[in-house]
Amino acid sequence: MFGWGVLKGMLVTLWNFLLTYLWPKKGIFTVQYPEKKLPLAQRYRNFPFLVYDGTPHMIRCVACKICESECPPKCIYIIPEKDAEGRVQKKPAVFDIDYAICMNCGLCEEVCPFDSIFMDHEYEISKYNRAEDLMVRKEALLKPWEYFAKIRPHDFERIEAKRAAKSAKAKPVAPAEKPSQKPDAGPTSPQQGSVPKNG
Amino acid sequence: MAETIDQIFVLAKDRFLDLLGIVLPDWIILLVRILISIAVLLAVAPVVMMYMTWLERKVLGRIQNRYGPNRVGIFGLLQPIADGIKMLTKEDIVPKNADQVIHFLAPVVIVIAPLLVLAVLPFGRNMIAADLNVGLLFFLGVSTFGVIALFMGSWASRNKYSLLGGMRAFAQMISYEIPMVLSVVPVILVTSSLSTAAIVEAQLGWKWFIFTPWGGFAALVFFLCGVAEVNRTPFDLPEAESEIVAGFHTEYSGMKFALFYMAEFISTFAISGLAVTLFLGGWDGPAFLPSWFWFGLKTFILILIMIWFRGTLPRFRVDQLMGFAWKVFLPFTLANIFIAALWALLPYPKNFIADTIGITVILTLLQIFNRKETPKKRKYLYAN
Amino acid sequence: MTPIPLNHFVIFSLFLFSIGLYGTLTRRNVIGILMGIELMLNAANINLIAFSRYISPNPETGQIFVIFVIVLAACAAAVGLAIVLAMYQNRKTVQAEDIHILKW
Amino acid sequence: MEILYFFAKTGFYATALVTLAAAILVVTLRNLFHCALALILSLLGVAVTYLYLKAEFLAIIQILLYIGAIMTLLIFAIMLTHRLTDRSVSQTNRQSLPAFALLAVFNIFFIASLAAVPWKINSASLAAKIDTQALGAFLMGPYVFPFEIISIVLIIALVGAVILGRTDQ
Repeated sequence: MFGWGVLKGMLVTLWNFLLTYLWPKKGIFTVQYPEKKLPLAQRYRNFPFLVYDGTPHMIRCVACKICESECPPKCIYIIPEKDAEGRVQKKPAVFDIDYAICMNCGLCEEVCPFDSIFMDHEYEISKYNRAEDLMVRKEALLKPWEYFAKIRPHDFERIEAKRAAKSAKAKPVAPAEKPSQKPDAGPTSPQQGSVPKNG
Repeated sequence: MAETIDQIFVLAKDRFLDLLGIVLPDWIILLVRILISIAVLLAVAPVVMMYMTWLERKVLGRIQNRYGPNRVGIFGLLQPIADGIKMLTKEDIVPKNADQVIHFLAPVVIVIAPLLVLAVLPFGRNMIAADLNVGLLFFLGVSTFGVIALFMGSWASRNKYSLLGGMRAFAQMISYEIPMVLSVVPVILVTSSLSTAAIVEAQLGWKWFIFTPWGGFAALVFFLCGVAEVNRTPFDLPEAESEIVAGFHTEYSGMKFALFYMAEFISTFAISGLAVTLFLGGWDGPAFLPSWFWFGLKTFILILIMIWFRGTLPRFRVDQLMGFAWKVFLPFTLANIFIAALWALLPYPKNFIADTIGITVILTLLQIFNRKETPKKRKYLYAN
Repeated sequence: MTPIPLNHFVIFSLFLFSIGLYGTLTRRNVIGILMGIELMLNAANINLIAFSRYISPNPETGQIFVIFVIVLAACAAAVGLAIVLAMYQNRKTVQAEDIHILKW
Repeated sequence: MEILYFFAKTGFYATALVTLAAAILVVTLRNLFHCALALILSLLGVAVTYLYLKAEFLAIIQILLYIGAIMTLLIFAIMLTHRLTDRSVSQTNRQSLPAFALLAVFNIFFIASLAAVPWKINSASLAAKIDTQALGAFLMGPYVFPFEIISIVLIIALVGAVILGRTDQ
């Protein structure tokens, strides 16, 4: 008949229109952004951050500058600490990442032998001034190890297991009765936060 | 009680005029009586337009499985005001070699036509601004005026896209105006009066014209021609964003663009108002609700249908657009006038039979003549 | 209420007619001439209605004639503009002076 | 109420002036599209004068037919023949002055003779209220023959226009 296709089309839109009211969960899929946020995948990469155990000055990074040389856009800048005599210490005095240049490729995380730099899940970091504000200093980069456990539990376990194995291999001669002061290496998969495990 | 609610606006106006009558001489009262209805129309039209834009965005959103605007105000109710402010503060660019005078004049003139047309719509029982005895003709006459304004806009902006849009708008408006006028003729034939108030009187008591065999189809044709007249979606070729940038209002920005926008929406309201008056019994409805509420409800439903069209239907091609008007609507409306005459003259049982036969005949004829003619298989002489 | 005297209507339509005539005589562009003719027709219409309203026993006659005049003006405009288009296609000009060779 | 009628009468003279001004514009403007719009304005003025002569049906028919149809046709013609970047050449040819003089003389004589004519104002028809029904009845009554002839003329004219305007490709 003449207008049959038009009618079918109209019914489809009518059905969608009613669906949004009768069955909102199925009908509407827009997420009201500031109020509710979409859960991020674990391997989501945003700008890197440095990790410290316990207190901020126990920073894991030993200023070996592998990540600085490895970084494709060269946005990492490290100056190791020097003690009174001028000997180089295994701690970075200055560790800057230029977020404006970093393309969050994640290479620094892969090459870091000391598991001290990881990719963050924080994406609301827009600033007004590109030059000063996006040049992130060491103090702003530092984040506790628990934060890493929270945002990427799966990787946390893998790294913990690796570190535990390495520390066990490194000191087999030392008697094992001394309790390992590192947090227990068991697969503590802290389930805080509503991050669903989408493996 | 229901009577007073029904006549609440009329009584308020009379009471106000009586109060004024004490102070002012009577001829000023006559003027003020006219001015009040004009002021009300001029105030109501933009507000209706603003909240029609809001309604359109909400319904379109819901059709596409998303919320409409819900940030400004509770359900996005302040969104039209925000749009208004945005339109006011936007910079008003006039192209260099545009025709300054007419470029400025076009949006002004295009808003006049829809506002004039509201004067003739019967919003409720004796709530009509100007009860002309040529009301319906006034509506059609003034709506042709919009075409000229639209063309002024497209010609003055010296831009190929707007000129293309203007040409398309011209052709579309003219070819859809004739079926529109012809689809109204049966209503005039049956009510033998051109005044909109008399047309509504003829349909009181659920005797709406849409229920008559000829009325149903005439209403459909009138409504579709109205959608075409207003350049809304299935027929929105003149401002087709995808093909010609923004059609006739490409070179307009800021308040002038808002005026084009307002003209479109107020004429949508006016056309659906007229469709309600002609075929859906105007303000006629069961007595427990006031008459102006029924008019509002029916117009609201028709506007929803227009928005529904916008959410679903793709745009017409130019030749389909023209073909549809000249090959389908025009013959049908001509035959419809004859069928309506049959309906008016024959006594009760016979006229329904005659009408149904007439309508089926004309519809089958249209089907036959408008079927897609498949080209004959080509006969290649030399290839065997 | 003293109605508007008939003479004023006649003078008004006279001026309108003479402007239309002036336009027809002096316009170079053919469409300008057509516009002049439209003005003259309108002037005639005003006179028709004014006299039928003020003088003639049954006032409808003037209005009927105006309807006929408008329809005929429509025919004239349609045919005139068709000629203008045909002329434009053949001669690429719309100026009245260029169409002086009668033998095309 | 007298003041209202006074306003109404001044309204007529105002419309007359506007119409004449628009008519003059039609004749003198260089850009053709501008004088088409001026013509529309003058047609509107004429429609308002019909209202003063209590012929509303005709006023609206004038708007519907004249402005809606004929002017649209005219604007189409202007658009088709007027190149977009055409510099508007001077529109009046050389016989403008003699024509102006002739018309002025003609007007003066006409108005002089007009003053002398004693019109017999027939007040009955002045007050008569003509609505569309009466017009329709009249059109179908004594004037049915010209009505049919006019429709034939219209068809012939339109067919002729289509044939003339057709670009024979």
